[in-house]
Amino acid sequence: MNFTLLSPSGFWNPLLWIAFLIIFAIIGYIIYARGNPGYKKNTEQVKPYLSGNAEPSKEEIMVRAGDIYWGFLEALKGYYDVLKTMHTGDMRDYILWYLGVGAIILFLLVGGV
Amino acid sequence: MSNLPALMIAVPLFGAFTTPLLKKRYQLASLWAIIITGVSVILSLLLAQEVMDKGIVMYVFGADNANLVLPSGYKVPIRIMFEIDAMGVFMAISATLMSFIGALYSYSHVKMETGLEKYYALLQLLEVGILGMVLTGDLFNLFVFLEIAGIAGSALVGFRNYRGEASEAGIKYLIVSSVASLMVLFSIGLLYGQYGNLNMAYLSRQIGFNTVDMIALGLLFTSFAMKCGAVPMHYWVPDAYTEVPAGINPPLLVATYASLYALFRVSFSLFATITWNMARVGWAMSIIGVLTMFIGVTMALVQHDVKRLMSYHAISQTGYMLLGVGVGLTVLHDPQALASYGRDAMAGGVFHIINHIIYKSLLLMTAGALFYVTGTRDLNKMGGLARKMPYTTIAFIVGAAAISGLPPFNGFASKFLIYETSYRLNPLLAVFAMVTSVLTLASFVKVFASAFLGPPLEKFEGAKEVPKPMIVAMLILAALCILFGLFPNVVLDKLVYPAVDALIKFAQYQTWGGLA
Amino acid sequence: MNGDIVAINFPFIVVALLLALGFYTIGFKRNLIKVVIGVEILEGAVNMFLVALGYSKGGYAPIYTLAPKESLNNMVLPTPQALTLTSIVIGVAVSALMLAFAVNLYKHYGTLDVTRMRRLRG
Amino acid sequence: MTTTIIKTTTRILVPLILVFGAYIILHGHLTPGGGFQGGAVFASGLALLIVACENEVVKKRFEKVPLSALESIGALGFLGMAALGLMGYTFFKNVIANSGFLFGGKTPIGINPGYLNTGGTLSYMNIFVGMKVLAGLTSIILVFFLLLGVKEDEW
Repeated sequence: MNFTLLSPSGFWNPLLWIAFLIIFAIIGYIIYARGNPGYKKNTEQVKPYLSGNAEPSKEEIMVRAGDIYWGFLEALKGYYDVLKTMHTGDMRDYILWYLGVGAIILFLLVGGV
Repeated sequence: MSNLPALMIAVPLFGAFTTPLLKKRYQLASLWAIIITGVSVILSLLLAQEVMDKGIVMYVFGADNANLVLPSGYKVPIRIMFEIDAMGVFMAISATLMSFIGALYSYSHVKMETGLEKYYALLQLLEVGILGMVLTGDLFNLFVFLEIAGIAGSALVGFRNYRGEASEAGIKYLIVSSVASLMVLFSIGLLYGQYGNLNMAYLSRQIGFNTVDMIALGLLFTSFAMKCGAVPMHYWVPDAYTEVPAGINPPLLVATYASLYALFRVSFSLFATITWNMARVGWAMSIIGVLTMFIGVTMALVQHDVKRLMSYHAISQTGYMLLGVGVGLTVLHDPQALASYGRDAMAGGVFHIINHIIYKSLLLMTAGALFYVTGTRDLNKMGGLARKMPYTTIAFIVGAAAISGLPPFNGFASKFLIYETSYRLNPLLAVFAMVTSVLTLASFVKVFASAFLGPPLEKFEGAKEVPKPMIVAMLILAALCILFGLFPNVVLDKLVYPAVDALIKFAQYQTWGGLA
Repeated sequence: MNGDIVAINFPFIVVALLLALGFYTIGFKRNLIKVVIGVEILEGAVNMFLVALGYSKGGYAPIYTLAPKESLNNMVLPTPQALTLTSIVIGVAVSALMLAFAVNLYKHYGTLDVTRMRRLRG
Repeated sequence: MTTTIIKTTTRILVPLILVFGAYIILHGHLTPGGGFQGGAVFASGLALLIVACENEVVKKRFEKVPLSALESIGALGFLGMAALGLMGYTFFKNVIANSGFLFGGKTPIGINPGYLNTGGTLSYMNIFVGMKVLAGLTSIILVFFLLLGVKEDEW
């Protein structure tokens, strides 16, 4: 059986890819194995150190979904404001959008630009 | 075995009518639904075998035998008939498989709700609607099944009637789908008034170039584009997908793509003989596709409701299919370009349909599992669930890698084809497609980090893995993701390229049954 | 002559008016029940279009039971009427489902104002 | 809104409406109409009954009527009639016509006075569809009536 997917200007062979994956996994494991084995579970060593302050509860300090990509979203605020207001949630607007797009498509097909 | 196409409709219909009789015996009803949908999976595979062997399969309802298209004395086909080519059977396999997975998953996911016999009846009715849409060769029949799928789907969207939001999403979906189907019926009337027939193959040989035809094409194009959630008519998709029970998400996705199938069928088989206009329609399709994928993915990035985020991704992935097939449609009448990249572009688009159905159903089902365990869909309130739900986590990782197009999962193979071929048409299209892929990965990293990683939270101390039927349903799809990714070649050769050729060689579609 | 063209096209003019009216009602009325009525108007327009397509002047209804002699070979095609009937049947189901949703929405939101049914957005 | 006028009118009209609905269903293969239309007429008669009675009376009277089972049976009968064609022919093939079975009389060609004993599976399908439609429409009306139950006279 031939597993190579030929595209117009390239190819993709999953078996080759898996062979490379195994090789790189072995290399990664070798590097990992040469690391310092001084890590011990359940000791003082693994606790976070916050300048002597008590550690706040996990729920307070965890990274929430809303915080991820904050900078990215802040930078594109204008774009998102427009898009969010476009989704009004009003079912009549859904039909009006349909009419608008239909008019454009009909103009393209019938009007013949 | 010659009655296979009729059985495809009759078996789920039988299931849909018998299930309401099992009042209050919910477990029995769900088992019955699983059996019926399982049988229809087997039937669709048999049908696929037959189509691969014999080419286009025909089934004339009510005739003396299934191939009697023109009874004695008739020059035009008058009976309702099914015409099943490779593209139709490709969609039929997806539909039956996803209904089966949905029924299996629902077995434990909606156990606590009431009125389940109606739920399963509607699930099978939705399957009937999709199967009818993809198998039929008759325009009016297409409308009828479109409406059946729309009604059953919106009733399921509003299934949790104790939530106001569910009814809101249900009526939005219903109004959108009924307006779209009425406009489809209007354009069917326009075609019927001119050519006096409803058979698609017969019509496609008659259609010439005049204004009324173009109006009909425009109306059909816009209506089906709205039903498959193309920007800027996509607003119903996140509303409906968010509120529907997670077990219905797989068949509802297929219902959306059945409209996409109808869009392709109309553009290729019905109107393909109009040479000068197809490049324009193809460009419109590609541009709508690019807009769809970009706006969909950027909106997904800001969501913090896990199912809403994933439904925006469903919009964005629809863009890939529109782009792939749009590129193919643009060069349909240019044999050289078609051979060098058009056919592969369409293969990418069509292959992406089944890939996307598989991994997006998987992802929406993991979202349903999160909802089942935590009782909320808000990502801000989740965290540290990876250790509690190991199987769900594995399924989620596979799905997320597949949707972002990481090798060796199935999303990679189809996106690979789409990138290359859209680059040949216009490099800008490919750039947008790749940026979309990057953003997709970014937003799934967000879901993974906030729901599964992080310190274990106290409120989820007693959280357990979801029940077995849900796990089995998810793992089946995860296995399919990996299999399709490892052997894309086999799937492409057996399923996708025949489907693409069925669309491209429209002349073959027009001359069945001695109509030539 | 001009009057004839208007008379022949009269059903289609009505269809166009009904389509416009239906889309106007869906798009600009605030009451949910009125939006539902708009969908029904659209459906009426499409049904009327199909029936008008099937009409031919001087044709007889395609029923053989107790038909007059001269109706032989002069019957209209029954297909558009069959299509219209099917679409009416579907329309009944759609309108019943829409009204059921409207009742449920009124229970949960306390209003039928479409502009206040916007919990799903953004 | 149950006044004496409505009750009296209902008492006279309902039997007529029901008979007319049954007539339309049975003559579906001969005259305009058929299962859906006759079922709708039949259901409108039942709707008149529902509207003319008080809430409690309606609830008590319709408690024992297996409307949804009737609906399922109608649909299954339709499907079964269609599946009869699978015996050697195709789905929906009219195997009963001209067979001498009930409703299987010889179908005359051309203009005729209309024989009830013809039509084959069509007649059976009309009956089943009529059953389904009258059950379905009645349950829709019933649900809306009980849901929005008008307790007082609000006119």
